[in-house]
Amino acid sequence: MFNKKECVAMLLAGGQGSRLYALTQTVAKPAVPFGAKYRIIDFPLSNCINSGIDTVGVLTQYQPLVLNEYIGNGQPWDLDRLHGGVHVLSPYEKASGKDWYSGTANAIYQNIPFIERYDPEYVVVLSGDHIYKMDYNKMLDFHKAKNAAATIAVLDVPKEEASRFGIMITDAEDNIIDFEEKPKNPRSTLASMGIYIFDWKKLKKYLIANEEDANASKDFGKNIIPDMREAGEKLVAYRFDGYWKDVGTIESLWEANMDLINPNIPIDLYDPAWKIYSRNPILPPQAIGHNAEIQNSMVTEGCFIDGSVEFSIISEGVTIEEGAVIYDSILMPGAHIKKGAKVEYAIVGEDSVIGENAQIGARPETIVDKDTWGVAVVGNKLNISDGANVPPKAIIYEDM
Amino acid sequence: MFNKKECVAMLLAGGQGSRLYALTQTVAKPAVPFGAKYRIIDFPLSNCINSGIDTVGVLTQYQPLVLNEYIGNGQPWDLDRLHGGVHVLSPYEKASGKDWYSGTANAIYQNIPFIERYDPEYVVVLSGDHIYKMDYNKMLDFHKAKNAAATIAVLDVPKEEASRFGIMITDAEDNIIDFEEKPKNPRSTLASMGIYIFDWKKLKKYLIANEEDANASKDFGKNIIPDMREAGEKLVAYRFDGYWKDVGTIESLWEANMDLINPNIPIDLYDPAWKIYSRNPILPPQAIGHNAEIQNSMVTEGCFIDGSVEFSIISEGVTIEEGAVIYDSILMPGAHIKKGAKVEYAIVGEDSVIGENAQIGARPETIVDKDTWGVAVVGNKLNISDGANVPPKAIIYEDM
Amino acid sequence: MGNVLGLIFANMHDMTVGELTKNRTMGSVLFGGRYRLIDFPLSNMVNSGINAVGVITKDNYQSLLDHLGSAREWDLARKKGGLYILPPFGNAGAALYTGRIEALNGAMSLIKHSLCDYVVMSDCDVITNMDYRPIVDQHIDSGADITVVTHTGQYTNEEIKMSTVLNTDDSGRVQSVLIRPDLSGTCTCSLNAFVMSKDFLIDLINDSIARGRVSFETDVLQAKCGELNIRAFEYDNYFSKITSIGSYFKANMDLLDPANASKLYLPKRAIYTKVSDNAPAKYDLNCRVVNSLIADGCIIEGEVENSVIFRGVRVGKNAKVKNCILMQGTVVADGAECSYLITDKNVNIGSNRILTSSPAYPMYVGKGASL
Amino acid sequence: MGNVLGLIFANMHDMTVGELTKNRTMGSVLFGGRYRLIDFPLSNMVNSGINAVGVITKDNYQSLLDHLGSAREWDLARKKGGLYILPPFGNAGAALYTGRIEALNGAMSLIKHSLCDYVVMSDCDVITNMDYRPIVDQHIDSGADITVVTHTGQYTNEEIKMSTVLNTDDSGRVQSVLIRPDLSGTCTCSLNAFVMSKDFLIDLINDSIARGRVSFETDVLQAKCGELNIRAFEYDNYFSKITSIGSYFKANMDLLDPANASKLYLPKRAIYTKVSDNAPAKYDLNCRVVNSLIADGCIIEGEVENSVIFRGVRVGKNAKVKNCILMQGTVVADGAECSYLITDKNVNIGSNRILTSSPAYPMYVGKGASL
Repeated sequence: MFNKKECVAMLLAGGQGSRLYALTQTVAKPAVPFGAKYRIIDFPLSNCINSGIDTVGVLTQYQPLVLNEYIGNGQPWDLDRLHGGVHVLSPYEKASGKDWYSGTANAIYQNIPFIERYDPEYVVVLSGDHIYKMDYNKMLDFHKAKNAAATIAVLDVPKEEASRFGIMITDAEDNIIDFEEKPKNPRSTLASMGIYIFDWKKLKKYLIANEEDANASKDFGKNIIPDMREAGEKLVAYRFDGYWKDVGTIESLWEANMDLINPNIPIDLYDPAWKIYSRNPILPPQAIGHNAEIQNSMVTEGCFIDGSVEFSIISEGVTIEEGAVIYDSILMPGAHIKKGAKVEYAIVGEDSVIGENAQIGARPETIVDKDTWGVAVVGNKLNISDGANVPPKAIIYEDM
Repeated sequence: MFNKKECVAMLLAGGQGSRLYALTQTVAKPAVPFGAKYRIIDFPLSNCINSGIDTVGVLTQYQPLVLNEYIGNGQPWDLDRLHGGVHVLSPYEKASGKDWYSGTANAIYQNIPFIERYDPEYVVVLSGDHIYKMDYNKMLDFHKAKNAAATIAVLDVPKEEASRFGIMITDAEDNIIDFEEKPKNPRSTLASMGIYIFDWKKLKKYLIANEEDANASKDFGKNIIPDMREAGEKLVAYRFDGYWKDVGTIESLWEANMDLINPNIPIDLYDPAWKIYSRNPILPPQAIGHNAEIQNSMVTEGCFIDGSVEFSIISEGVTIEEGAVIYDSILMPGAHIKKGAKVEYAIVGEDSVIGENAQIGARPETIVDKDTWGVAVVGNKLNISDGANVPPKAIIYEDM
Repeated sequence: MGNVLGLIFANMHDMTVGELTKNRTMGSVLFGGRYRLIDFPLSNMVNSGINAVGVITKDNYQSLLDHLGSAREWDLARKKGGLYILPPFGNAGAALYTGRIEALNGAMSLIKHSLCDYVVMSDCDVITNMDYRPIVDQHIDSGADITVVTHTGQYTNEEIKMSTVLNTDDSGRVQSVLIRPDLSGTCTCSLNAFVMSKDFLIDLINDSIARGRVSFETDVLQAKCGELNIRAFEYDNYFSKITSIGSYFKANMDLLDPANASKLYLPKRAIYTKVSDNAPAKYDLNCRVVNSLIADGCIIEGEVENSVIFRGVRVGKNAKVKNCILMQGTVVADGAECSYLITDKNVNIGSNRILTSSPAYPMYVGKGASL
Repeated sequence: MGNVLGLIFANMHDMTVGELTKNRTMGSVLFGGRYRLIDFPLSNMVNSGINAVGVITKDNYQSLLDHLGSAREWDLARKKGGLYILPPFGNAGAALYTGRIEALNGAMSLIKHSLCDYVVMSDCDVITNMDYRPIVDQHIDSGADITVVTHTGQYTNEEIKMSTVLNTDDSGRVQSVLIRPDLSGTCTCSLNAFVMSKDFLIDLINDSIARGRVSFETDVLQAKCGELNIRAFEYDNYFSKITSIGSYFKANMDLLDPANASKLYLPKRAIYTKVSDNAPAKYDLNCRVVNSLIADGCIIEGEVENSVIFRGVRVGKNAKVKNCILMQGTVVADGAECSYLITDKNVNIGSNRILTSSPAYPMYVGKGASL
């Protein structure tokens, strides 16, 4: 209720997510369903409120209608506040002209007036396509203790994976002395998680300077962080050792869903002290029929299941008829799998219907040429006719 | 709570309002303060909820930050609904590309998916810069009874003023048979109020057709209505006989404010059956000092008045020191008028400070050359120094 | 239906399921895996376009207050209208009531100040998806003083003994009223939902209070059915009426049949309830679940059959749950076996415990008990 | 202060202004042109970062419920924490209380389930803008069992007779307690705000209830001040304490002095209240208003001097209002004259009526009266 907020979060909800295209034609990537009853953005939003950060700007310019309706007034995340709360920030026309967001740094630059309303000391910059549970407050304490200009959260990754990430090279005091983007021969295994805490006054200065540089690409990783390092600002790495996954591709989205039902993976959705909030559907409990067999799966409200489900994630309002078989798959809200259909290693989009005895995807062990194998994807609101066959790795955009 | 809404309102909040420039540098026109405790948009929003329309899209692309914060979740207007409510709709990027709103019709065209969520029969199109109290439901009943494709609200204006308006020529049954934009020799005195009700299916058809016409200017008045008439659709005029005023210029904004304290002008803000809602400031009651003289004025919460106030509109949090004189003027929220200053026929913007003994504006009777007289305007957040003189008709953008 | 005020009696019939209402009102009794009984009349009112609802309570209503909260889930967090909770002692005149008329008298200020023309009243003992609009329409068209929602069918003696039975003529006008008669067979029973005009109701309350009459059923429906134009609205959709712990058990189990559930949970007239932010239900390796309703937040490692499982229940490894209603937070530890059990909130069934009852007498285990 | 639970006693001290609490709680007494007394402790708690507050009521609390609504105005419409209203009979154990300890016992479930470490309690009789953070800090640092907020100053006999007086040693520890003593002069009076740790409070309630002790002041502060470490927090900011209708009148009038108002209405710690969507106040031709507080929705055609005028009051042509408190909806018709009058809501003063009282005994006119 105070006019001032110590820390404001800015969530880069990003653009279209072209690598998830079949699922993001009409919704922004953070609004993609995840984990049976969530959408991706539930994770950073829940982390914010659980960390005591009650002021969040969500920066997006791509298909915000679904995201806007989903976030609404923020009440599901306890982010409906008289002062603060969650706000979706789209580009707008100013007296000086109008511009789309031209990069992550530019998006924040354009919303300096929003941030200044809360007069914060610190700004947390988050990404809208990561699945993880993290107390930003601990990171903020670290940032303060280090008296840093910027703190970057890092994850210690296996050496062989390090070349897929932005890698931070640190000294013994966790000061970042150098960094490399997807290096072939990584000098460190500390991967940036795309989570930054900045001293707001300093960040503002670099944002303005970057904006005035016509050649800059207006990006945090490419401009702001290097600029700060060149200017000799104190940059530190904050080591995080929990579960964290970028879900920017079909494969990683599928894997992160499967991680939820893998008892060896440390992401617990049942911890009452760190709930992941979501806009709950208004549906009755899941009904399990006489012929159902369910194991090792997550299922949510409004489903009717009379088939076999194993190692799968079943979202709200899904119907699985008698004799249908779902293995290692993700069914998004409202999907309907008819009698005898088989869905294996696949993602079925929202409200899509899989006809009787259709076959979607395949188990990798049945495929000889492993290069032709991958997760099959049926987009949103599609009809797959009876007996049709969607091969592994296929991405379906139209009825078939 | 039903998924379907019979009628959805789309409010064209418009752009910068360049004729109000000193007051709209950082806020959209509908967010300009009006009538001591309102902003312009309170009038159409209150009309909507009082007419039983609970789903409103506010179309804007200019400086929506203040408007967004002001509208918030719509709670002050009872427009925070689980389904429906008020939504600010900015332009956004689609899979097919990104476009700013290029006209009133294009703004609605770009938000067809928003409207279609509610599956309405009718769409009311409103403007964000009119002051009036109107039951849209009665107009809708008229629209239904006439079985019209489009109904346009009209006001019978004095013949000498008709050439300032879009004029509708009707037959005896109120069918619109022709129209003229600001005609020199008006054939009728029925002026369009910029309030339309459309059959949604038909409007959608014309919006799409207009969008495909590369030469069209994507405007309701210039394209959609003429296109419908040419196609032989039934267009009818709905006569409104209450108070209505367009506040798109400094003069009309000043006049409309003054109308509120003119007992001969029929706009009653004290009618409990048709309240005008607003986001109320959190301030104590107005404090009237020992030296105050107030007559014929409207004052709202959080003011401290120790000077003379006559025929004026005093917004929240204004301070008027001892010996200051305010005549025929509008003081916007937070204005501070110091000792001995004189404000006559003027508008003082938000949080501006008028120094001691300064003179802002002048009474028309004191001016010989009437052409040099007009309302003086001091913009927002300005400092006018002690003893300074802002002549009538001046518009001040910077400290002086 | 902007001109209708809804009134819900949260405490009526508390005694029919005394075990469940020890610490709560009838309206806050848990039902169907995620609901409370008041969700049904309240959602029905909202879905019928009624946007001002008063909830009349007597005692034990803290859980009801917690459940209803700001009424946002029912879209009744409004500036105009919305939800009004009417507890006892709210006004100087509103003491603990003994009959429905006294309760209405405590709500008089709300009724009087309402801009409504008609009042729809409902208790919380009937589980159904009822559209009140045709009932109000019939009330207006028929010129009735009071319209009583009824259902004509076969009833057991137990059911009739907990009901008000109406005899109507061919036009639907009530000729006589029997209260809790010792009968069985085909008859017309009240579903405890009523429509009256606001003015009629106000006069009725004032007149009854002045004469010391407190019971709506006895002193009005029964005593005045000659004098007043009391009419039945025959309701034929799916419903369950709770008249005992046995019928409560059956009403839950009935929803295992998708044919019944599809008549109660209509996509365009949803039943709203408080959101609890549970994670999805998790089915473990080696679990076996058939013919059951499972709510979010459950973790099922054992077997569940023919049961209704509320939010956040844990069923351990090799545990067997058959024909049970397990309310929120119940834990059935590894190897335990339960059948024909109704557990209240947060019950713990220890490892390898075996608890068995019979279809005729499902066993009730009180809130928080450890067995 | 996420680890502090707030508790407000809405009904305490009802008897000190019996006229005003006939149909409402002390907490819902109107004050200062647009507030109710509960707005002050409630806003103070919110502004001190307390985001879970329980309001303990006893009777006459319907107006309090209406005022607080969903608590949105105080930003307490929360999923976690927020506002809890605790009426009597909410739980099977919570009957009408007679003393503060019984009232706390009725709130036991909220206290126990709260994740807080400390509890701040306040009554509604003190009007001030109090930051509880330094008080809680002192409580923790001093190791006190109970911290009592006090003010040392000159008091009249009337004030002291309605207060709890504390004698403290140099370290601030309370040595003895006098309850409503017949004294006057300089002393240290309790401002009826207290801090305790949650665990201490729970033990205290359980122990007191078991021993049949119901009064916090007599049975705890007074009886145990040797045994317990009870400490005073000396509060020096602007405040008014309502101990009678006379002090209520004075507390309102004090706010005509901008120096006082500026100590109560702080820009960074605003006092929140229910929004009522009134139009601005309208001053007509020939009106004359000096040294007064005027709320929105008023239409002033006559004269107003040295008065506090609530929302929606009408003062007619040639009417004269001096030294009055006119509550919401009061109408002073043309030509009427009032001085030293306190009108409750919706009072009508007829044309040309003259009503005059004296500074010592301002006249109170009950709700809805027509004179």
